[in-house]
Amino acid sequence: MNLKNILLHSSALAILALGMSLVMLTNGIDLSVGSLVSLVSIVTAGLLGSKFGVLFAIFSGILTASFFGIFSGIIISRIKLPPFIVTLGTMVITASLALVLCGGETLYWEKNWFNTIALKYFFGVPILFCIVSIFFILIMLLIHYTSFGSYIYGIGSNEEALRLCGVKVKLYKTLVYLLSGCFASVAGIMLTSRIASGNPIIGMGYEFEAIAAAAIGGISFIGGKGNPAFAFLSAVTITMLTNGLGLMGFTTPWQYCGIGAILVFGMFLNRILAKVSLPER
Amino acid sequence: MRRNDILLRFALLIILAILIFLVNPNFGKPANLINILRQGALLYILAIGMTIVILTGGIDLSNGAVLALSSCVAAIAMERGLPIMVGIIISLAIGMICGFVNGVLVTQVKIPPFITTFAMMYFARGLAYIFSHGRIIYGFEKSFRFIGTGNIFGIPMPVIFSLLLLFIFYIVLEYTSFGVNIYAVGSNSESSRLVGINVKKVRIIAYLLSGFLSAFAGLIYTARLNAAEPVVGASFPLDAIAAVIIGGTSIVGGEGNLFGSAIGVLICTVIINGMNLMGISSLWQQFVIGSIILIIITTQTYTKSAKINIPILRSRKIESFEK
Amino acid sequence: MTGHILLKGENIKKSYGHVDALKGVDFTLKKGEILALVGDNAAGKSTLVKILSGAISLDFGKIFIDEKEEHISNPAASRALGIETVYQQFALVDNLTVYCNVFLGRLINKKILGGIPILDKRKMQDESWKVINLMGIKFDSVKRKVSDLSGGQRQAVAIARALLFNPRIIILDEPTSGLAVKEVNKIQDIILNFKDKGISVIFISHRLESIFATADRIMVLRSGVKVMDEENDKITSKDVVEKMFAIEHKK
Amino acid sequence: MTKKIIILFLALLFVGAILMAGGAKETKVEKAALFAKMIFIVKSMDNPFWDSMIEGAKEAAKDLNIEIDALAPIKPYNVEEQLRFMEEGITKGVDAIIVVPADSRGIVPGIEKANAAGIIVVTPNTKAAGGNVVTWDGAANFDAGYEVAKYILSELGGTRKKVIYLEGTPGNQTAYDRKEGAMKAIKEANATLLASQTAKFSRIEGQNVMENLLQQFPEIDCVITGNDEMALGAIEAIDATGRLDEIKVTGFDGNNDAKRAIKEGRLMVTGDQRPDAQAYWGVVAAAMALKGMPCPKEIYLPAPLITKHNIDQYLK
Repeated sequence: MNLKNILLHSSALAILALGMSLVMLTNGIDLSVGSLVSLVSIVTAGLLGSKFGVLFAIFSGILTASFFGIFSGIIISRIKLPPFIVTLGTMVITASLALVLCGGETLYWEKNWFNTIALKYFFGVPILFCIVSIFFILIMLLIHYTSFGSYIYGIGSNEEALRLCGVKVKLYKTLVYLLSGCFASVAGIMLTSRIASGNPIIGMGYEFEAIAAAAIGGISFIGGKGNPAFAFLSAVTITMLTNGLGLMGFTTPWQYCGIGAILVFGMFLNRILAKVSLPER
Repeated sequence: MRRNDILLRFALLIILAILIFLVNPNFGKPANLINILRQGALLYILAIGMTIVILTGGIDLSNGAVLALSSCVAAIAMERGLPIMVGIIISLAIGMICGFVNGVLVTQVKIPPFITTFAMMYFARGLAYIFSHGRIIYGFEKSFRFIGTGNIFGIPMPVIFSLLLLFIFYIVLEYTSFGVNIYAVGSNSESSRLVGINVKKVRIIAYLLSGFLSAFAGLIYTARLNAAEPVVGASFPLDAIAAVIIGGTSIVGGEGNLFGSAIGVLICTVIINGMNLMGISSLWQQFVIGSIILIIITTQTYTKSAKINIPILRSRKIESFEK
Repeated sequence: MTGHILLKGENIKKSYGHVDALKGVDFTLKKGEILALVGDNAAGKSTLVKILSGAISLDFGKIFIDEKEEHISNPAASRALGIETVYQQFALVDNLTVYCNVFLGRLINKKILGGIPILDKRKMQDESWKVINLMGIKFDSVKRKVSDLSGGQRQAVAIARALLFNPRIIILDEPTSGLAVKEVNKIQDIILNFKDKGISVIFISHRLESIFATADRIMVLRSGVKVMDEENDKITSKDVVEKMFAIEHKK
Repeated sequence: MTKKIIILFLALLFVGAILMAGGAKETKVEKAALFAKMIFIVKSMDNPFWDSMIEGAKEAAKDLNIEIDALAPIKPYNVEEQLRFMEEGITKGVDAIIVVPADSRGIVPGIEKANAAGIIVVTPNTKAAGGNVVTWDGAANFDAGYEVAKYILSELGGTRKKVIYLEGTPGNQTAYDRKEGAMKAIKEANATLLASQTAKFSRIEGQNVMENLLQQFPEIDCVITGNDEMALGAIEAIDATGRLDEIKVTGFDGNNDAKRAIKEGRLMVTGDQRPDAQAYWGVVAAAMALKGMPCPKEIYLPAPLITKHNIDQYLK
């Protein structure tokens, strides 16, 4: 295996894990990212075939996912429904929409510069990973140097306290789901460019992988604890290990077992590290 | 769960059924109604396990894979000529072992249920492929197939089994200490610990039961289909979760019941059946189910916060509190 | 009026990581005595209560009950020794009914069909109804969910749970916080009532007037150390406050 | 006590992992003066079909003295994972990549990358929509779908032409092609399509969907399906209502269960895809191209229909 490939292959999962870790820090969960990836793939690919141009297609893809992100966010923060249920709802709705929109067929377009995004390298680093890195740096800045960042942690550990301090909790919660939707759209666009076509099932299963990556990266399921940087790293590691299983000659059944073991072992390691670094309460 | 929540769901089920019936009278045929029950039975058995696990505040993403693993191993055992009873016992034992491992990882190693059962999903799926060598095991004895295809007084066996399990687990949840402990642990695990409930034991048993029920569903599945395959059930966990949620069980635990889940399963089955009958493209199935999840939970939240006052439902509520 | 020493703690220590919550505390509790435990936040009161109730285990020290050393390793063990605890947040389970909460952890079963254990709901309802009525707190039904109750009613449920099993010692952690004056008086009556029955009480409160109205003896903790242990009638609230906040040292 | 359980479990986990490593090594093909290195990528592992393909590829590898690694995406039919395998293969420097595209268009970037690196690409079973592919070999799903549908419709003959079609997983190329092929035959025969519903290539779905459709339509003459799995599920459903005599069912793929069902007269016809042959000839074509021998762009492997007339030669 080589580094270039690992970076290229983990780009989509890494950015999804980044978005998922933000959502999980606010004590939420976003099950819809996987099907949003598929939906964005279909929307973008469909519009790439139109005469409006590439940028319009990309923009529409981002807009679509953002719409569903805001939709989930508003229901979660205003009507106060559990995030798990709301995003499960949007997950099945968007998965269905993706299939309906393309009629079960893959979509394609006349080759243009959009196809080359996934092929180009910037000083040996895949452009896709560069894009992901930019988002990563932005999120790190957001987390550490803005009030939004501390509110994200605050909402996760004590939402009520924050509300009583006059923080617009509902707004920030909605924004987090919007961000998660946006990141899903970035992942969707990257995958679309990679496979040079729109595929209605391309995002299948990514939501669970992103949640696993975030959890193994130390993001707590009850919010308020963890660093998205580790979620990002664990996404890259998981991709490396799971890809590696196949290439080391494990047959698919053994790969399944291997992934199960990797997840459990990753979580176990995470527990041990947490115990070593923090005194037990 | 409050009575008006169940009524709300039951009303939705009836309205759905009437709407489909008006569009397509074939829906009302007795044979079709029995179909719905039979198709819902498998999902319902899984949903019982899922309800119990969700009541304790957990989740089980592994039930589909455990179903595949246990049914494949049982099928191999029967193929090799072992008696049917032995096959059945092996299958149930495997289901319980998988559930036990889930429970131990969740309670002792403190890995979140989501990740534990997600990992178990991969692990069990992998083992199912390994044991079956990826092939479909086909053809079983008549006596075994009876549990999937037989009828008693015209009622299909899967339906009888699911009703029986509903009865047993309703008693367990409502009338035994274990049932009360399940609700207590899911509602407030710290309080439960302080009054001396063995929280870990309750959780482990909940996962164990879910594994057991997955294996049980696997047996019925194998008997009904006359085949055991390692690929089956990838969509079962989400189907069961959706049905349980539509049935009104709270995803954070401690609230909900098996009747709600039964209605949830029926709502999902009726939708799919109706869409099949009306010839609506199946691409839309998930869309409808997703919308129903959001609509029903939103409605429930609103009626609960009493912003909308439905007279019938409210009077019921007061009645139920009189001693 | 007070009898022999029922509960004795020797040199009890407990630390959380680098924070020492209890730095070697000795205490005694006589039969039928009401001991008030006072201290500022983080003085170690709650830690002591949790150790006695089995919610956490101690690092060092010994606990004697009736002069016999006991190890309280979990909440069930504590309850088996006749120690009942009413926690600050009541430790009630919102989604369950009143009677289930009262019996939680010790639900009553009856055998049907030759040995299948089934909950005896009727008995639990009757008994919890009796106990709650004894306390004189208004209640319409024990079949209500706890989430529908008022603060005073919740407190009553929590105390009823403690009272039902003939305990020797009842520990009350802030039983009067967040209650209306009328309800506070009620709780004080209930506490005095315990004493009449010969039950020992350990009672934690910030409300000094409640303490002086009920307690026989007052023990003050500060930063994990016992700084005062006196009979009620020998001290004033001023002494207690001074000890609590170490005012004399600042002079 | 609890600690012991944890330690025991971890120990089991490690033992499992070690066994896994051992198991994986055993399955690797032996190396002995190899002539070339290839990777073979299938669409998924969710059907015995893919196992047969891998068997075929390994047989060819043995015959031609080639080292071949068989790979399948973890997520069924995920074309992006197939791309990953291709890219890893390219950096590892294999001589040829034999890939069964999960999606005709999605695989194209991978083929173009392989072309740029001078690596030979062969796509058995499913065609790629672009790139420079040395050879495609297989049964055209469209044509075979057409043939099966045409056979059953002509067998029925006369006026009995009420048809139900069971589709494969939505979004799947094969499912789409087979359906289009069948639709063409249905149109030509002037048959009535009562309903076309997906059963996601799965047996239980096939059974459930068929049970529902049986209620809707009192008169059905035949059920054409996108694969054997759905067909066998549908047969169970039809048999349960006792209508198997009037309703004829077709399958596709030719797996062992289906052959048995044909022998028993429950299934009317299935298209024999011969997955092992597809894989075998794919590897052979790649080897020929490596040696610089000219190779046909398309190899149509006949996809013979298996019917009750010729079933005996398949069941040895």
